[in-house]
Order: sequence, then C-alpha cells, then structure tokens
Amino acid sequence: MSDELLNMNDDASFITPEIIRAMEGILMVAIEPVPGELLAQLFEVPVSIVEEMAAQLSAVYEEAGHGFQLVQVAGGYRFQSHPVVSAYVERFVLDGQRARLSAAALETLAIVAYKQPISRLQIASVRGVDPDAVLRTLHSRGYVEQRGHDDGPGQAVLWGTTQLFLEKLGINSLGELPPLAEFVPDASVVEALENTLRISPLDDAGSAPDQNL
Amino acid sequence: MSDELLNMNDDASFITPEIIRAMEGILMVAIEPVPGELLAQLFEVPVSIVEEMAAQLSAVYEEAGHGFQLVQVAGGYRFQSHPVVSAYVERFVLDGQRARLSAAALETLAIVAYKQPISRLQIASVRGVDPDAVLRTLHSRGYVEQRGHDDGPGQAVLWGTTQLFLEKLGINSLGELPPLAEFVPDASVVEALENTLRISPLDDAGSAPDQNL
Amino acid sequence: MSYDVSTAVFEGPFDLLLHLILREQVDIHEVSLSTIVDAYLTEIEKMQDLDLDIATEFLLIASTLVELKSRRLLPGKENIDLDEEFALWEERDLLLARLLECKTFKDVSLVFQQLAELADRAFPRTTGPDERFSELLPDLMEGVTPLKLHKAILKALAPKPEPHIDLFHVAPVRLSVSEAVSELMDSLADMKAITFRNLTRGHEARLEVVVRFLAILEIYKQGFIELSQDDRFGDIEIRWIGDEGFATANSFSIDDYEG
Repeated sequence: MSDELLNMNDDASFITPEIIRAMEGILMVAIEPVPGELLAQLFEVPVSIVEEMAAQLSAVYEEAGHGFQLVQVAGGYRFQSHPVVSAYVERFVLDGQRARLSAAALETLAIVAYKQPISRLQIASVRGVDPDAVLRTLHSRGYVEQRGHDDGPGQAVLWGTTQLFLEKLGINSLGELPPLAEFVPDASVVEALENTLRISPLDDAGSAPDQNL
Repeated sequence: MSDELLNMNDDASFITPEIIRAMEGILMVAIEPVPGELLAQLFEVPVSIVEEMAAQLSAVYEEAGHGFQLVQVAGGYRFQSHPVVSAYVERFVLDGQRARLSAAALETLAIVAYKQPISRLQIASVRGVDPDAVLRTLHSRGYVEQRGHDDGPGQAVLWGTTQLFLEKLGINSLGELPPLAEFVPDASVVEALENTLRISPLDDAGSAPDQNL
Repeated sequence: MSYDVSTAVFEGPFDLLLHLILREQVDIHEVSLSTIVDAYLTEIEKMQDLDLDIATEFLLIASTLVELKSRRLLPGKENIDLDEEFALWEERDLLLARLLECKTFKDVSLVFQQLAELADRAFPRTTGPDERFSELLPDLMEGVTPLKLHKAILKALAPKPEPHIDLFHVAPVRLSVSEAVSELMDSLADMKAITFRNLTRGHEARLEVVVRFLAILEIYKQGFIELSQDDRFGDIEIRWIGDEGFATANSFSIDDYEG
C-alpha cells in the first residue's frame, strides 16, 4: 500500500463530500463495526484517508453536539449513542425489549443453530415468513452473528450462532444438540435447504469483503 | 392530551438540547422504527414535541449534507442511509439487492392496500386472474397477512397489508397512499373503452363509422 | 401510459384487453372492435400452456367480445330479443366496469413501484444497542434448553398444512358434464323439443350454460337428439329422437373432456 508516501496535501484531494457522505451512509447501516481497510477498498482510497475522514466526522459530530458519535472499536468504525445520553438510552433499552423469545423467534433460532451457516432467505423458505425482524433481535442480543457470505448471486449474508448462544444453552458445542438425523423434512424444505451454500471461506484473500473481518 | 393548547413558545420550551440529543442516541440503538408515542413517554413531553424535534433534526441533517437521514416510516422514526449514497451502500450491503416486486405482485398489493380486508376471490375479480401464487409470495415476504375471515358462506380468508409493507414503500401509514380517486381512468380512456365495446349497430346515428366491420 | 407491445406478458384477460384497446388510443374513434377481437383471439391462441382457470376467464371475455362484434354486424334491431339485448348490455357494462377497475389499480401500482424503488435506495439502521447496554437487556434465552430448541426446529421443519381455501363460494354450481347429461336426458325425453336458450333459461352463471352446452353436444353425439340452427346466432333447436323409455336409463358412458 502506498499511502505512506502521500503527504497531507495529496490526502486532502482524495476527500470529497461524496465519499464522506458514503462513509456516513455505510456506517449508519452496518451491523458490525466496519474495518477501515474495507472502506478504503470500497472508496478506492488509501486507508489513511479513511482514518482522516473518520477523525473529521467524529470532530464534526462532537462539535455540533449530536447525541451520537463515530468511534473506532476493535474491528472498525461504528456509530453509537453518545455517553452523555446513556440514561435515556438505558431507559429505552429496558423499555422497548420484550422479555421472552416468541415461538417464531425460537424457531428461527433453532433453524440457525441446526442449519448454520444459513441465509435469511433460506430461513424464510423454511419458516414461510421473512425472519428479518427476528434476526435483528437475535443479533442484537448476541445469539447469532454474521458468518460471511453466500457464493451465489446476491452474496447473501450467512448467519450462525455465537459462543454466547452455547453458554446460554449450557453446552460446549453444537454437537451436543439433540441430533436431527432421523427426521425427514418434507420436499419443499429439502429443496430450500439444498438450494445452498458454497460458503466462501472468510480467510480467502480477495473474496468478497466481509464486515466481520 | 393538551398539546393542541400549546403555542409555539410553549413548544419551544419543551425542546431542549438534551432531549434532542437523547432522541438521536435512542434512534441510534433501535433495531426498528421507534414510535413517536414511545419517545414522548420517555421524554415526558407531548407527541407533537417529538414530531417537531424529528422534523428539526431531519432538516438539520439534510442541510448539513449528511449521508444519513432521519425519517418517519411504518409508524415510527428511524435512521437510514441517504438515497444519494445508495450506490456505495449497496456495494457494502452485499445482499442489498432487494427483491423486486413483479408487476403482478404490485397490482395485487395495490388492491389489498386499498380494499383491505379483502378475500382472494375479490382480488381475482379485479385482476381477472387467480392471485393465489402472488398472495403466497407476498405473504412469505411479510407484506400481507391474514385478517380474519369473511362472514359469508365459505368464510374466505381476508387479507391486509403489514407494517413491513409500509416500510417497503417507505411510507408512514396507509393514509399516505395517494387517493384512489386520482387514478380512476380519465375520460379519454373511458371513451376509448366504451367506443370499442359499444353494442349499437353501426348505422346508429352519431356513432363513428367503423371501417373494419 | 406506456405499454410495451413487443415484450408485454399478459397475465390476465383484462391486461390483454386493456392493452389492445388502449394501444390504439391515439385516435379513439378509429378503435375497431373487430381488430380487437381478432387480436384478442390471436393472443389466446398463442397462449399454449395457459392454465385452465385463466383460460376460462380469457374465453369468457373473448366470447363476450365476439358477441358484441356479431351484434354490430346485425343490420337492425327488429329481430332482437329484448331479454337478450339486456343481457348483452349487462355483460358489456360489467366488462367495462371491470376493465376500468383493473386499469385503476394497474395505474396506482405504478406509484407503488416508484415508492418501493425510492425506499429501496435507503437502507435502515438496525444495529441495536452496543455492548455497553447489553447487561440491561433481559435474557431472552432464559429457560431455553437444547431440547426446546430441538422441538422448535422439528416444528419449523414439519410439513406445513397446505392452506385450505374453500372454493365452495367460487362456483356455487359445480355441475359436471356427466351430471348435466343425466339431468338433460331426463328433461329432454319429456319435452321432445326445445331451444337451447329456453333450456338454459334460469341458469345465470355462464359456467352452468357452458356445462349444459357440452352436455347437449354429448347427447347429440350419442344419437339421442337432433340439433338445428336456422340462422347464424339464431336459436339452437333440440329435438329428442331417442327411445321413449330412455328417460330414466341415464347411464351411458361419457367421454372425458380434456379441454
């Protein structure tokens, strides 16, 4: 990477309002922290530019007194709520969350556990309804996480269960779940599941960028 | 609620930098649109204040040219990426290619949206074709849901649209749909249809001669 | 409205008819019913693998159109049965109303499409609270055991019962051709002669009329009746020529109608 060679003047020429906006847009929708390298790749700029932009944005938000901040955590950049409004956010978090997994959520979680890695669409085809909202909840609780992308067109995000999930169940590995072997699902389900899944290994250099890297 | 009684000065006194920041912080950690009523409750202010704050924030973001927006959709407020950076965000969200709805699906959705609750047969009579397959797709995507049964003989399942449908169209409520009356075909279309399908023999006074007969 | 003539796929009969009529909207007075009818019939012929339900709807509309067209060919009104005239008006108005309604929703669905396209360009934030707040979140998995999870996936994978949609009210009369044959054999043997119009009087549903027409053809094929029609579009006379005593022996074999 040649960005060490760039001086500040050159840097500045990379930074356009367009890329700054794009960075804000991406960080706004990212579920996990986004690595600087990934942003650099997307914008075709050196990583140092991304760092510079993040620093600028961060300062702008702070100065404007927004209730959110842009921070760098392990793994990358993300938006989060500002510590000064934590009291409100805590009230909201306590308030807005339902205390039990619904039957639908439990089914979704079970499908992810047994069939991982699995895409949202594959879950939908098994359950018959879009699991989007349920996945968001499960993810926000740390029970499921993204596991790379499907190779197919669209490169759907694949989901799997987390270490926390195992801890909550009190088991050491997925192998300890009661086996499914004897169960024969009906044809449409088989088809839905077979219509799968050549997973690109996460460490595969040059493969599609992944938010989890 | 007494907010109708409030004049602008009183309104303004409710709006403090603190709750504006709090609103930003809360929306940053939400996983789905947050209803204005919930925010009003948390901040102990009338809903109208929440609406006012949302409008202000929205305008501030837009004016500052940020890559994100605050919008009201499906009955609540949420942050989203700005449409102008959609090209970048789509590249980042690899499965961001949202499933497009076919013309048939859109027509069926339109009929359900305006005439809900409505049975499959009633939809069929408008479209001239059985909407069974289309309804199943819309149901599995979560855009329509069952709304009880018809009182009549056969007790047909009645269908209605969902919150997700509102999100899909980016609107806040069904009330934001354009009035159907605006889409009643104009006179020239009616005339064309009537002329073509007229019964009167050709030698009837006044009717245009039709050379092809 | 832009209708793409060359690539349009007509999903329904209204779709097609609207397209055919409105394509020529440039000068509405030039729109010719005969052109429409011909084009409509051509399109239907092209639809080889049309499923039966859709085909029926197409054919019903085609027959209405043909009837309208034939009516225009008639020189005057003198010999027109008034009932028939009313029925045709009704049929036409119904068709017109349905076309207009169909067009209304077709047009409004374009707005839906625009809204959806616009909405698709913005992506929602769904990230949720960061780890600072995680201890506040109630433990959703409390009480979930491996066994419960196993039960849940069995439930998810279990064959879903096909949603049962009661078709009872779709076509209240579900008379088969062979049933109609039996019924008509009885009454024809009694009546000796009758027009098809009179025979089907009181049967309003087109399906019922169609079924009886097929039954008549079947009975004709079996040699129990004679058919005659003096004028084009005139009444079809049915005369019983079978055995007197056959009226109750209504059980000859009937060919299946495959289409």
